[in-house]
Amino acid sequence: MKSRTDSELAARVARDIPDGAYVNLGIGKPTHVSAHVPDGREVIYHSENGILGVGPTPAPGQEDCELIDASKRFVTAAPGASYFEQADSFAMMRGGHIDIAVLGAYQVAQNGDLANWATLDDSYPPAVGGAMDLAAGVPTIFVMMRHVSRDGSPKLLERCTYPLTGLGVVSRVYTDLAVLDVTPEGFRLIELTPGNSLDQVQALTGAPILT
Amino acid sequence: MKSRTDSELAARVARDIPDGAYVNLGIGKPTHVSAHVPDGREVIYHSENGILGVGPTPAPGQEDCELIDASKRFVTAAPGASYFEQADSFAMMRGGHIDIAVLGAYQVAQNGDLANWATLDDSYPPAVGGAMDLAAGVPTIFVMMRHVSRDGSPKLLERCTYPLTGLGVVSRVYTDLAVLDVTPEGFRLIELTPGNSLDQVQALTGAPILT
Amino acid sequence: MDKTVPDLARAVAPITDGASVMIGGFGASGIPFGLIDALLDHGATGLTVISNNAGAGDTGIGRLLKENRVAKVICSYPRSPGSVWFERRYEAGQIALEVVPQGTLAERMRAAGAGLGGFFTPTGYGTRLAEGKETRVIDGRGYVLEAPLSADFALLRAEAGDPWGNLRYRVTARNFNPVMATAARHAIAEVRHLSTQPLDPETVGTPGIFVQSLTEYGVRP
Amino acid sequence: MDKTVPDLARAVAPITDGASVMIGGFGASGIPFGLIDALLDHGATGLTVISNNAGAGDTGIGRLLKENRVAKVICSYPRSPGSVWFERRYEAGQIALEVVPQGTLAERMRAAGAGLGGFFTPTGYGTRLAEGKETRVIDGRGYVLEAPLSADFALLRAEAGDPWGNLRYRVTARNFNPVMATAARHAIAEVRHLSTQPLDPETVGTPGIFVQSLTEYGVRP
Repeated sequence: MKSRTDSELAARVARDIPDGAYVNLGIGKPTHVSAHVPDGREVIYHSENGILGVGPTPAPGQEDCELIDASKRFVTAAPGASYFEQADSFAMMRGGHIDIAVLGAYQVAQNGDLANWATLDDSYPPAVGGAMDLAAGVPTIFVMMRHVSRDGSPKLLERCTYPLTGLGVVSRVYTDLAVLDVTPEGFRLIELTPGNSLDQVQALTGAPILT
Repeated sequence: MKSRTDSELAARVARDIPDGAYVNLGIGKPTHVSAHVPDGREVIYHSENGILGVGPTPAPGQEDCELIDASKRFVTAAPGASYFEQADSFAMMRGGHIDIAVLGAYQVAQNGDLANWATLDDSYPPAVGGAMDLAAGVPTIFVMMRHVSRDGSPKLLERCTYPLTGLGVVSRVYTDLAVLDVTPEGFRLIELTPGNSLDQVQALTGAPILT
Repeated sequence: MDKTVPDLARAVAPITDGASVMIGGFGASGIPFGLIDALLDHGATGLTVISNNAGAGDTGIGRLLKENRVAKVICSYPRSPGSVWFERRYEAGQIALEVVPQGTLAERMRAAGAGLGGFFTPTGYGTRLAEGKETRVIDGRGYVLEAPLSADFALLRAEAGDPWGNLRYRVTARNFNPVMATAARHAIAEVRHLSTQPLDPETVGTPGIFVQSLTEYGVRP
Repeated sequence: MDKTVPDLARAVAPITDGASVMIGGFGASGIPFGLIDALLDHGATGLTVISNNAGAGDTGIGRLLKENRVAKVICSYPRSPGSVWFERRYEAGQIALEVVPQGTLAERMRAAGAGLGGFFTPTGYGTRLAEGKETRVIDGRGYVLEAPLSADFALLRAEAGDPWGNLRYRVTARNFNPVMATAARHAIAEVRHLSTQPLDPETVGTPGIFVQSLTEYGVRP
């Protein structure tokens, strides 16, 4: 099996971010997408802690300890940025003003259900952050994740078994093995990572893949 | 009958505005209260179009055409002022943060019901502005009005006959003839304008006055 | 990113007959007079105008009413001194009117902009303006359920703007402009100063994400 | 008007055992570390802490947890890197936890500050966090009814303040501070710079009406 590296995966997602888009990048792998947006496209990044227009990581020694993103990383402000408080920041998200959110996931179902905030392990304290607000409010949700979990079990399923983050919200899933759209009929193949066959990927997927 | 002038009435209301209070003065007569607040008291005036800390009227020629109050009069900003947008301004009012509102009224009922936005004349277009928000949100509502209407009919009543602005919201009524509190038992006399008798005032009042 | 358009006419060009249009301002402060005049020249009619007031004299919304471009007004206070054209159209039965308490008007816009399905407000409970609406007593206090209010367009006035669509306001000219920007599907701003450089991010009153186009109109009323 | 108090200790003196306390900040930005340390010295216990995170390491909310001053946490994300004291108390069953989606947390505070009785939000509809809550389908979309969230106290951090209680914020240190100021019955701010002159009214992020006291604490983390 050919598997995209995290960096290749981020670059693949970045290809689908159009010029002028307002984008929220979730915690973890999605934060790497911005580094791969093709030259000539201006993308405006929102971070839910209260900034629109997140710029690149500051040079070492240039960090501003109060200027961070939702992943709590030091960031800069890009030209045209603005700051605002929490209620306004989430109004921006919930109100449908952000075009695209790129999120990680534990599981995605063929009806677009998203599970990315809690597992079935109740001993661990639950934490949701802004995940449910992004899922509910952003019209286009891209999920970026490994095709299967660490124990090899499928993450693309007929129905999620983990607690849901949002219902029917995922538009497209980017994995190391393939890119699939969520359609009214289920997962539809957009492309295979070069070198993989549909049969190979289907075998690692817990729901039918339409072509 | 002895009748307080508008200016005397404004001064009487002003006596009851404590130092440090946040106050909203309604359109019309209530706007004159601020000129009569005793020296040494700092009162902070809110105007619902988006300013906290309304200052005195500007000197002629010093008007800023964009800096107005809810009565659309030119104003200045007092030291410690701030500007904000409509949703925030009404959050301040509805959320109980303003201490006192001084409002005009068509009618006040003995249970504290307030009617100050519409009459029974349906041919005239209704207009409510911020009156209902003040009535609903400000914990202490002072009403400042003539004791009787132009045709001599009482404005202090057992029940309002005009459409209501708010239910059970009035704390105290200042008229040209008397000052009365709204209590669970009804109107209670605080003071008569010097020279008037209770019988005289009761005769012009549409509800019993307790003493 | 450059959201600027060269003139007022091009800014209002997308507005169609029958559109709902929020118009910023309170009294004569923060009113987008340039955009309103351009809308008159543009010719759109059958409009629903959503604003705090219903115009005064022959300018601004007053002029839209005089020229019979307005089918409905949603506002809190249509009865300002000089609102003669509103009164004339209303008395002649030529215009529909929905009166909304001012704070509820702002909050309904905020709910639309913030993706909320509605809210319980104490304002208007037990009054004529709550008739026909769902009510509920919560912790002993009465509330009215109010719905979000969005619009096809918003016409805004700001002191300064930049190519990203960020707007900065001045004194009480801010009023309804920021919340209308969030509630309209297409927000258009006239700005007194159009900066080619980004505004200071700390001073932005309306982040550019809420603004679809802006143009310079230096006249201050 | 002068809302300033001379030191952190006097600022937190009104906080009683069992009080609910909102604490501003996100990550380590905008956290009122000075007030939290003063609260520890003050000794109040059995607190309900309402904040986005549940502290990291042995500082801030982490220290309140370590010293066993907290009976309950209401937050969106208690599981930050280094939130060891929260995890220890939680696993030992020594602390109650209410997890609220971040936007719902902010909006519930705003509703409390704005005098609303509740609101319908799409966030969390159909998920475990909506269990037991009233839901409604409006225009084909599912919503959850959420209640306002107020608190006895709020501890805030701002860049600058003036004697009237006005606060100005800086970059992303703004976060939850403004909305918490509106939702608490008694809001206390530490400010990096205490000005004896009024702040520029255009730059005020929290109008003084929402702030009961403030004190200077110049340390930036």
